[in-house]
Amino acid sequence: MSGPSRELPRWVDLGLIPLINLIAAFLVTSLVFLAIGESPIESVGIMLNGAFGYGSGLGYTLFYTTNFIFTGLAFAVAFHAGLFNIGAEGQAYLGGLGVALVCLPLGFLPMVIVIPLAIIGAALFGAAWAFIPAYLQAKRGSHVVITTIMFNFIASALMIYLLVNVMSPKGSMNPETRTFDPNAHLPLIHDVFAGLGIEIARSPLNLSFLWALICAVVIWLMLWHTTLGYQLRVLGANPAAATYAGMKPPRLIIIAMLISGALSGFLALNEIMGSQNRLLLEFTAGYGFVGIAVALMGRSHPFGIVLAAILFGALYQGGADLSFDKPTVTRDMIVVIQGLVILFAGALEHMFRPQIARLFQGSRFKAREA
Amino acid sequence: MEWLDLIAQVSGSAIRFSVPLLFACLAGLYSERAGVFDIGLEGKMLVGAFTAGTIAALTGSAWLGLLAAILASVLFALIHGFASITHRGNQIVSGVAINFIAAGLTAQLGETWFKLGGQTPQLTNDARFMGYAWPFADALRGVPVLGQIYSQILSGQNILVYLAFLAVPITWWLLYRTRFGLRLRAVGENPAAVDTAGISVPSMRYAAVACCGILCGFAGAYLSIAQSAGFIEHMTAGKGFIALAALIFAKWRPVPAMWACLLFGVLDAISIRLQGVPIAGIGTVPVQLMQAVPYILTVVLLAGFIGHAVAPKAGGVPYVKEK
Amino acid sequence: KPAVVYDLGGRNDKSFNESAYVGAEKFKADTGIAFQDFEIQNDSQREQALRKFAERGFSPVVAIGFSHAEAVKKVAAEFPDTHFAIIDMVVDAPNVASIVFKEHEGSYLVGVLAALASKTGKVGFVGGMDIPLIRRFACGYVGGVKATAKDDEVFQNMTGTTGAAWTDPVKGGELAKSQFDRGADVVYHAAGGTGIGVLQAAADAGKLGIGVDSNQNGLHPGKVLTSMLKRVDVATYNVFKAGQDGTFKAGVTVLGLAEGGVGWALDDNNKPLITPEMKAAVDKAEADIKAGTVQVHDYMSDSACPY
Amino acid sequence: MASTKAMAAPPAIALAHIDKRFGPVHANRDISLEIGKGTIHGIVGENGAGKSTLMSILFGFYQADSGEISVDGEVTRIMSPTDAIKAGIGMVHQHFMLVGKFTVLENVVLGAEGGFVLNSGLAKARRELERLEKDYGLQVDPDAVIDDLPVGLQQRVEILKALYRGADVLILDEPTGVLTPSEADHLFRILRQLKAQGKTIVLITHKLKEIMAVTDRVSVMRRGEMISTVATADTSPEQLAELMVGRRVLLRVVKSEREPGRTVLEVKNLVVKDASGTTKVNGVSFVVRAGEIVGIAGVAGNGQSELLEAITGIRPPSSGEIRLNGKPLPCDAAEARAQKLAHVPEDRHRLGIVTSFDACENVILGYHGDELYQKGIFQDRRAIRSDTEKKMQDFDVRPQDPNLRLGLFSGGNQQKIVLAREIEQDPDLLIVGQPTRGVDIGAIEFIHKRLIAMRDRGKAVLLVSVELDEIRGLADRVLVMCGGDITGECAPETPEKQIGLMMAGAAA
Ligand SMILES: Nc1ncnc2c1ncn2[C@@H]1O[C@H](COP(=O)(O)OP(=O)(O)OP(=O)(O)O)[C@@H](O)[C@H]1O
Ligand SMILES: Nc1ncnc2c1ncn2[C@@H]1O[C@H](COP(=O)(O)OP(=O)(O)OP(=O)(O)O)[C@@H](O)[C@H]1O
Ligand SMILES: [Mg+2]
Ligand SMILES: [Mg+2]
Repeated sequence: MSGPSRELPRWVDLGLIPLINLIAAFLVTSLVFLAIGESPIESVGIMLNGAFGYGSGLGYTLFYTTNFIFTGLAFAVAFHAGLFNIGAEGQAYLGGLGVALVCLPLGFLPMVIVIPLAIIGAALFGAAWAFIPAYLQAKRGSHVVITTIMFNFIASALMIYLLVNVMSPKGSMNPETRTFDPNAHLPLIHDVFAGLGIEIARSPLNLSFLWALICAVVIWLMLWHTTLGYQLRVLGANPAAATYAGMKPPRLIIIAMLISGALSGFLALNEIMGSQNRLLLEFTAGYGFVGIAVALMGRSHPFGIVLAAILFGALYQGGADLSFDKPTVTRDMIVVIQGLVILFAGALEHMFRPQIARLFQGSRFKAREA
Repeated sequence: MEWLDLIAQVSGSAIRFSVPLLFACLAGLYSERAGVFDIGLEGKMLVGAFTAGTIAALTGSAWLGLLAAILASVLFALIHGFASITHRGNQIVSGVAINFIAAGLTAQLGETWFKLGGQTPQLTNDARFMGYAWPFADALRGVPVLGQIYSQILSGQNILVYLAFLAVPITWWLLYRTRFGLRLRAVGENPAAVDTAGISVPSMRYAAVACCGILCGFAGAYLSIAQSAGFIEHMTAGKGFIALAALIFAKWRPVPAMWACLLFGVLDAISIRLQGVPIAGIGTVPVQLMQAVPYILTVVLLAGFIGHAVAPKAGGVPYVKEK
Repeated sequence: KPAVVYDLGGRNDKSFNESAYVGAEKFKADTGIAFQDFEIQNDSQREQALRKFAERGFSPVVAIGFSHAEAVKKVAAEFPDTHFAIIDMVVDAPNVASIVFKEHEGSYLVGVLAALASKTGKVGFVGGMDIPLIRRFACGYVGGVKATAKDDEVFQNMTGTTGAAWTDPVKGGELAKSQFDRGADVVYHAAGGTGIGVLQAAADAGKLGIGVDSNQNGLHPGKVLTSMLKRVDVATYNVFKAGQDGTFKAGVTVLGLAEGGVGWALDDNNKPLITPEMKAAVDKAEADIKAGTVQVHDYMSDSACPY
Repeated sequence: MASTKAMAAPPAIALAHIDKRFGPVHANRDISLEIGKGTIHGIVGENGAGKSTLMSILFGFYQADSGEISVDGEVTRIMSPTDAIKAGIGMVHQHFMLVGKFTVLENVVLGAEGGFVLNSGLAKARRELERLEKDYGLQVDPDAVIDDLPVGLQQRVEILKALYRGADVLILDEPTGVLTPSEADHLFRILRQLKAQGKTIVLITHKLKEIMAVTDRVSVMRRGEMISTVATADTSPEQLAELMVGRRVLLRVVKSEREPGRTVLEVKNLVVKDASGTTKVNGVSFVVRAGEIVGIAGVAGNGQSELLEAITGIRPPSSGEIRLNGKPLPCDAAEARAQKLAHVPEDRHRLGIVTSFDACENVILGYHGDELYQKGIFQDRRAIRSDTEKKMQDFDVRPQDPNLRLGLFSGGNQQKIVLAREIEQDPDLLIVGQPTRGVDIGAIEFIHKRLIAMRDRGKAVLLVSVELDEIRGLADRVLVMCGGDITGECAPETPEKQIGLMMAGAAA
């Protein structure tokens, strides 16, 4: 978002530069591999192959991608309205509750009914959890960053209570609900394909991936092609101008947060309804926080977010494969590598920009002067 | 008498809770007052805690441990600076990256170096900052109020606790009474003004993030070689984020920052104390509710009394001269 | 080739994952047979890891922790010829060995010791998270205490509601301190890394701590009364061994006192702390439980604790 | 240039072949200029001509791509403001470089604190300020917080900053853009005083009147080039204007007599408080009728801003009533627009535009709801674009690129876009604040024409401006505001002196 505004050709801005950053990131990662005496080429090879090289690997990559699209979009929407919603974690957690409350009692209904209901459930609960911080920000000016942090903690407390004392079957060891009835399972992509007679490798990738893509498009349309989106962006860019233009900031703040919360809630569609088929502790696994990085690295633009989400999905899945094949590469190493990629592909995205800019502007004057 | 004791004890533990928050919160204050947002506090604390644990274990000296912690966490702070000041990267992304790298690296190195399952070796007491009792502490324990304050709150804390609370007036003085502070606040409000006044914006901001690193080092060291006797992976357990909340709560001012951190400490201490204790009328409330109390109350207080918190004007925005 | 899949806590959780790792390492040392292990980062990796191991012909594959149940059930069905084992949970399948422990029995014993060691008649318990498994520890412990000193008080605290609850020694220390403030002088923890802080606090305050899972007496010699042993290491070792010499058998194994699956640690570190009377008392309790004359209540059986 | 060479003492500043590009923009083209010691040197030019850039280079804020600078005849490398300050050059920037939350004193010492611990430095600065106050009549409370000060005083602080650093050459970029006539007069008195003390002053302004009044020599810039430098005595506003714009410019407003029609806006005992709760407008009443321009004159900060905000629905009034076309007007900016009230805000950078958005998105600001811009549930991009293009044409906004970020337009052009947006709505009532602030004469002429045209189309216009000439030129009636009251009404022909008195509070 920030940085020198010397306009560059779009393809350079959105294509070349990110590519160069990625390469830089992998070069640094290679150093890490060398440090632990692993061949960088091979390791990176394994990661890439693990992420994209074979069916179920790709499946997992896209499965994670789904999570990141949801949380990334969630952050971006609020961010465009100038709000810093770091409560995706808690909102997603509650979204899970919404999904469960639909899927447990109504699992007997036909899928075509359960799925829409579950989507609504996820959205409602996610949004509801975002509402209080939103309201307090809008009416009392209570900083949304604190309130959302707090609500993450409150959510985890609430969910443990429910899962242990209320929702888990009597005498069960696990703080988790029973498995949903088959109708309340979001169809897995490989099953769908199997239905069409096509065999593809199995993975938790499920229909919510499509829903995520749809959401990305819808959010894009909403932000740049509707009056609502326009108002949100004005509010974010210049609140005073928003008032001048007769908009209602408090209302907009709440709307933005509700949308954001609902999107976070959808995380549960993928994790709970699509993959685990039961509500369990801490299924959000930090996707909410990573979503912040995803959104910002995607320049808060839905399509950028989808790309960033794929990158992170690949990191997660490729990393898993790597640590699987190379015992020396522990889970913690993977985290380091993810961190390095975020640093170089994200925070240091402008590192090579000046040089490149010089290259291109040089050529562009000539064009102008001539 | 009974409840006086209770209060004394609760405040004692409240203070211990608030110290790491206070260090981290002040750390964030330096950085954010200079216009550099930092959600990487968590990570820097973790790095500090790890290095402190390691060096203290190797050298057997708490002070060397502290020093190392500071150096390490400053290093990470400078990385944050390099990304967000020199290269105008997004400060949040950089912070997230720092947290990732710190979490992974500390756990990994701990395991490879000590083979103790991500732990650093158990420290002997002389390699730690131990609380030491003030004279007559025990004698005065019986004396109501003053005696109790003296013996149960003031006395018996470790040196870092005193340093943490000393850091508050020092920070206040630096910020409001020195050239450094003036420039630091200015660069967080209107970097262009600082630039035209012939001061280098980057170097000011680097100085600020360095201060942030130093204090995070203290916070980390407190966790691993004062409160505990060694580092355990992920031992910061989200304190960095609470510190951030405290910072906003305090509207980026040092003294209120102290009160905010103490508040969090008190709430935490109380919630611990009330766990499983039947409350008149209600009976025993679920543990989870008690555990959520601090967070709920924070929100209530925030909504009820704190109101609008305005961040430093130039916060989060990299300084670009040629717009 | 055997393999282990740890729970989210990870290989170094200072708890059952870690002792599984210890068992596996021992197996490697004894037999020279290498094993492979995997630390999951999120729930979707459970199934993935198990399947990968199975695909690559690993067997037996040991899954640590009840959360693996669903995944094991699924994958075991896909790979009937692979041997699986799951710790802390029962999965009913022809190729799955389920190993569960009677933590309550072990906890009962350390409860007895705690009661005897306590001079104030107040003892404490610090759990990681308020989940059934931990309540089972707590319940057994309370049982032991009450059985020994009917009107002793037991303070219970849970650390937190997020994963951090297992890795927060500072908070653990505070919980212990607050219990000491209330008069406790012995504290038992079932909180993984958090427990390190509990034991530390006990040592610093000159009180007694009680370790869990593995033998933690050595952490603060003379300051740790004893440790409740939960021999996940042995279980893992045995599964590996069985896998190696083809004696693997599916079905449920319940490891209690009688089977030596749980117990209390006595070594040079805590010998001075355990008086002959204490020893006698705890031995008697052990005998009674083995004989069945004393039934330690299992929290799981009815999600309630009568003590 | 030969004539200047002839001067005895070396020039205080000599710029030689300065060239500067901002990416594609060629802001300064091979500029050479000499500024004599102890003179006041004016620089004029259209918006975007390159004035600010040139001065920023001299001040070391930007670096020239080529060319060299000599101070007192010696070639000096000015790589940063520090160098400039060392060389005795001080600058008062067009957009003030002050820290709003700081006190005057803190702002003055910033960067020249003298010593690590402040209080000694502050004490010294305090004494120094008192001295400067005496020497130049630059009164300002050292402990006041900048945000609470009117722009005039803020600017004074900027000057003090420069003097405090011992500047011998003082650059002022559009200093009077934000000043009331009286404030401006005071400023010029100060400048003359400085000159008398042997200081050299460079003055950038869009107001030829000021050039004529205070400068010794004046340079004209156009499109990044230095067109010419002449002795002020040998030139006339008309000539300068022509040099600047490249065509003849009409410097005074021509308007025909016109009979005002029905009442459009009616304000009755309106009371408005500001954020801090202090009453800014206490019980003013007036009407604006169709086909007339009512000008509100007054020293900035006497309630005009709050009055406008209340009428336009941005700030809720605490009592009183506002009627538009007879109907009561609720305090709601959106509703106000719906009732055909258009508003050109005083502070465009803060209210009127979103600099990070492109022209298109700024043209629909406030009217984003209009069905003209809608296609079903979506915005009609094509319609918006063509509408924008049309407006940019009508108001000849340059560059005429609907997709250019507004921040990249010059203030003049930004202002034109705002005016285009509001005027083209063909409202019944147009409320305009400071329509020509920071705008070059070409644009001023154009904007004034447009406002007259509105009025001649039988629309009501309420004009607030600190430019007395502007008000006297445009308005049919003049209301004078002072201390939140309307202290009098008079005809535009009323002599400036008299209006000035009324502005100062003397009853009409
Ligand atoms: N920071 C900048 N980055 C890029 N281009 C700039 C910058 N500042 C100015 N320019 C370009 O240089 C040209 C000259 O700008 P400058 O500010 O000198 O004009 P000006 O004469 O001061 O206009 P005005 O009278 O409105 O102040 C502008 O048209 C603009 O395109
Ligand atoms: N980021 C930028 N890139 C390119 N040109 C810019 C940029 N910022 C400003 N400019 C140009 O600099 C010139 C002057 O900029 P400035 O902000 O001084 O506007 P201005 O015309 O002076 O408006 P005002 O005097 O009302 O503030 C304008 O022509 C504008 O186009
Ligand atoms: Mg300018
Ligand atoms: Mg201008």
